[in-house]
Amino acid sequence: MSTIAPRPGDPEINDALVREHGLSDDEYASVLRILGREPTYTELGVFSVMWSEHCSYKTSRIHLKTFPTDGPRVLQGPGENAGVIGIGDGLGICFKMESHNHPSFIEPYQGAATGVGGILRDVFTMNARPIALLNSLRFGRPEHPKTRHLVEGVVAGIAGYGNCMGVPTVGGEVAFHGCYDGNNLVNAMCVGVVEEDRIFRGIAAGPGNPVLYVGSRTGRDGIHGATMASDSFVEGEEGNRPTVQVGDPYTEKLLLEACLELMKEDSVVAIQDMGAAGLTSSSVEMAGRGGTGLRLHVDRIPRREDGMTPYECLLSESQERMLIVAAKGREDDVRQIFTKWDLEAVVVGTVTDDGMWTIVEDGVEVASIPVGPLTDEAPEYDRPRAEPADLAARQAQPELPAVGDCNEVLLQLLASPTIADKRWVWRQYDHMVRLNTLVRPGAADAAVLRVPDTEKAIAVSADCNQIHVKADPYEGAQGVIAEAARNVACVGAEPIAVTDCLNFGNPERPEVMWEFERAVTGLGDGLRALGVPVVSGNVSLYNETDATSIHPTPTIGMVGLLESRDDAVGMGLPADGGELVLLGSPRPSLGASAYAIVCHGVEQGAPPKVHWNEEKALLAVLHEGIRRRFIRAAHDAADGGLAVALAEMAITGGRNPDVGPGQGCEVNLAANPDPIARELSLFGETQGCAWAVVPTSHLADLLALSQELGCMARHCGRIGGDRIVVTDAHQTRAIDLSLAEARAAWEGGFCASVGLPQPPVRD
Amino acid sequence: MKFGIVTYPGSNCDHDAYHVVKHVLGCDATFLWHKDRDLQDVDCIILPGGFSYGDYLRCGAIARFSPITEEVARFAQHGGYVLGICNGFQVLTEAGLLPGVLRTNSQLKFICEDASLVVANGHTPWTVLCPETVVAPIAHHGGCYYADEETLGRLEGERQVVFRYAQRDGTETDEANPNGSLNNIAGITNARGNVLGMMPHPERNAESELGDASGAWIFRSIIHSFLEGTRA
Amino acid sequence: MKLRVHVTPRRGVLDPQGAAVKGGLTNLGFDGIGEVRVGKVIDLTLASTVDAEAALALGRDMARKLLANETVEDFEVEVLG
Amino acid sequence: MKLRVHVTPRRGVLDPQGAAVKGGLTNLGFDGIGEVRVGKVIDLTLASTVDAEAALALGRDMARKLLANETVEDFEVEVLG
Ligand SMILES: Nc1ncnc2c1ncn2[C@@H]1O[C@H](COP(=O)(O)OP(=O)(O)O)[C@@H](O)[C@H]1O
Ligand SMILES: [Mg+2]
Repeated sequence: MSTIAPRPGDPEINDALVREHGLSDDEYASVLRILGREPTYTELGVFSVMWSEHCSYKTSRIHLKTFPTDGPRVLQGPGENAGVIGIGDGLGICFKMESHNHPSFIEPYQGAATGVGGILRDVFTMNARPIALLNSLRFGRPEHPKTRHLVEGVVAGIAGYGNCMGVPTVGGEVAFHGCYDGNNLVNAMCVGVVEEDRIFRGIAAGPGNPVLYVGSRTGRDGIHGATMASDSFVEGEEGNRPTVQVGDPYTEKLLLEACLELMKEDSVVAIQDMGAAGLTSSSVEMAGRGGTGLRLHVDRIPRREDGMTPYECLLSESQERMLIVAAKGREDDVRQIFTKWDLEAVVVGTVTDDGMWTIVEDGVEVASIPVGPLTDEAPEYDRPRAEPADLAARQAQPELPAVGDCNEVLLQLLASPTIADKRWVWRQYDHMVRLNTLVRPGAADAAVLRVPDTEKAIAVSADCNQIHVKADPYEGAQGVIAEAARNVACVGAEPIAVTDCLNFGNPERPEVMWEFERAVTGLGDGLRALGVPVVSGNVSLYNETDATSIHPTPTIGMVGLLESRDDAVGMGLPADGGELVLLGSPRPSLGASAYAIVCHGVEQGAPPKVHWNEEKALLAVLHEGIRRRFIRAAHDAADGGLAVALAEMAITGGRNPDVGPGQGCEVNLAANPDPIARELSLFGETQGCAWAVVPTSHLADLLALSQELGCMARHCGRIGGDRIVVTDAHQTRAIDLSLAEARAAWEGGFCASVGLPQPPVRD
Repeated sequence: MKFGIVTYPGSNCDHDAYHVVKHVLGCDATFLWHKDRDLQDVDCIILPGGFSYGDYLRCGAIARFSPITEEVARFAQHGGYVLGICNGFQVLTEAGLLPGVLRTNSQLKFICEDASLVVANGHTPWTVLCPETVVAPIAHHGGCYYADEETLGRLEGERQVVFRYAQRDGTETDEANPNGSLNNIAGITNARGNVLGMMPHPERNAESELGDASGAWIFRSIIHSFLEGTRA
Repeated sequence: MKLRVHVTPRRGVLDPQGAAVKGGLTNLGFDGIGEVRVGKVIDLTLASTVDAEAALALGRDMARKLLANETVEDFEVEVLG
Repeated sequence: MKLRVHVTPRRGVLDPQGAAVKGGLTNLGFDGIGEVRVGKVIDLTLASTVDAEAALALGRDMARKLLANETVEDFEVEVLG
């Protein structure tokens, strides 16, 4: 092993400095063993970020290995910048979800914006053209003093970045809960289309090939962002954070176009974006995948500021930058394209065959680390797990008195911010640019996009019910999968693959680790039952403030396929009427339900369980029924149960939300008229159920199809009038509410709760 | 008829405009690069939506100095048809090809939704075939039209206001005005009528899959006007 | 040589951003706030060693051509030294 | 009493707007332009008749609470008289 003299001006390596870099004694011992000497300051920084939770997945890796990741459609599974699932016609859908939780809490606008920027780069580095963005957001209680500011900033940041990029933001979810008061969650998902034989990967191959740096200059932004994402918050310490990264979507748009243009040619060997831990992780990962080495001249890195040290350049998280390995002799071809797009492209190093990651500053080596050990010998932990002491209490079925007035319950639920209309949010997102959005946000359970140059369409949805997951991580996680699958099935698609973003608390707490393991197992078992693989994902741990961890929040991004885009349906009740059929067997539960929380202030009870045979039969009926035109609109029962789902369909009307004032309906739920039993069937939450709208002429067809596919189906009523009416087994009207009143509650609930001015209601 | 669609750095509706004129309406179409000066013999130029130069400083402010914009101005002065959509409209006002200015929306937020427009002047080359109302989505942060009183008076007097925000049934109301534009203005032409700027995106509602397709009438109108003109 | 250019909404032209800031401040409990106007400030470093007079002229030229839209904005140029 | 608050991007923080303006000016033929930073200027009229010292303190308080985002921005307050 070569010795490297300490760089003048760098701090001396000592125990305190090692600890500040978040390396444990054992980890530091590995560093010493790998290097055969003491690390330089630069090297210490590199180990620190590469072995951070965020980059190394040291805590989660052993659990993630249990996910199903294979399948006949999988073109690229986890491990690359993003996953790819084949949809035929020589095309793949490339997608991934990622968290930007901590940065968005410190600086909501920039944190959320750069989160979107990062996930876009992950997708277009694979040579996929991004066609859609989604986001899953979790905020604290609406009345918490910080919430409004965070909501406004995060939504504006997502809008600011995505809109400028010209990628439509078509879906997502927003939920509120006190457990996020000190740790909001911002999960962003990007979906792109790639030609299946033109998928680019980040594999640094071919010793002698030049390495180019392209995009924005490097500043001192977010140094140690990766380690920050691997640490908990202490209230009041937000001031001591590193320089926040500021996004420049304009530069990223140029980078997107330049990279896609570049990848049409054969001058590029590999490409990788600089995300967390910037230049370090991108270059180390590329060399690691290629089994090669890299020699980088840090003095050639374009910089925004004077006097930056190698340590700062390597660890900076400045945005809108890429690292490219070009074919030898093709540097000028690469440069030419970037110059066309007004971007810098600079040769900063070469691929080597010595397996070493070597950094040179003005001719002097300042770091030299064997790539293999740096990546392969990253720590891996099987952290202790323990069932939470309060688990039984969490799951105890609550004794709830009946509210009695079901109209009132329905209005309260519709107006609760987690259920209420999110138009204030998605109205700020350009959700139509690129002309692919067939079913818009607010119009259905999933957005539907046409796949350019084909007859196909894809459906995308982001989901998690963290109340259910908290109550029972295993069952709750299965429910997340089931709901995501139902959401894409309700627009006519077949679920084909997922990405995930696992947001959890402090993994050093055995109860959190237990939740993590149970949730991951639940997700995996659910996906296996469905036959749907995970192709990409992300883990965000240490979402904890002042020793309080968030609810386990494993968000799922589901992609479904429609062979014919003409099949897509929405959830609104059509103006020209039809029958209402309840598909599936309700097994309603008031435990862990929105009803219990909103109407009784009780968060307790076991979540509804998934019965996969029934769930799959439901998905099949939805998919087939829509394809055969028996079903003209559908919506699954989720938060708030069957009554809320029905009301949402009535309020929405039409195929897209701007069309029509809604439609009334009258259904009979055959509910036991006893008050609490009645509330249970109306508002209890269940898996495996959806409302379907069927033209009268196809009612018999749908019932027959359901029977054939083994799914319960019950004709409950029909569309008509301007009221939402639900009768019970005695034909008594349990709910009888004017559409206008329901609509006002649902449309106004979000802004009223968070304290925002409501956008004008259009005709 | 051949359309040219300008690509500025940061344009992002250029492909949408191209798709509609080429694939939906079957015309010839080509992209015009901002650094070029060659207009490639096009008959109508579209300045598309997006965020030219990031919309930094002011929307459309920096794009007006691109070489291509100078050529577009010359083309317009000779009576060539120019359509600025959204960011393209902003560029046209900044470049002085259309009067007034587009300011930040009165609610200070980006808005994306369908807008119903009443056709205020059906006798322009852009509207001859249009029905009384069309639907075209808006997607902008700075679409609040403003001009001083004298300019506004002239625009109204000369019937240069072509589209106004309205209710679905065509009535102009304050509630239908999404961004605070004076006189509910959504689109105007220059005095000669060959240059149209509008904030709503007709290209987003030109196919029945995406809406009622009424936005296509604006493109059909200009194709019709062009063919009439060449025939005359 | 450093120049500072202020670009402010013209008198008489509605300034919704100013109104929003005023509303925000009032909500926060700041009383007695009259008019609020929000504009831009552009700080430029000039590499060239021109005199103050020439720098001012240059700044005005930049403001007129690019930095301000005189339909709705006024500007002032100042040499910061 | 009039207050002027300047809110500018913090040193070291990326200022894409400044970079775009610099590019625009350069395209326009203005040579030798070094760094350009774009910030906001907020002019406030205070109804109350406080002294300059108190007004400054008030302005700083407003800047801290609303006008500036200190994670990425710096501010300066000035009494215009
Ligand atoms: N953050 C968001 N971004 C974009 N669209 C959103 C967002 N949140 C909700 N939506 C849209 O609003 C609609 C309703 O969302 P949600 O209440 O979560 O539906 P569901 O309970 O059926 O999953 C969906 O179309 C969804 O995509
Ligand atoms: Mg749903």
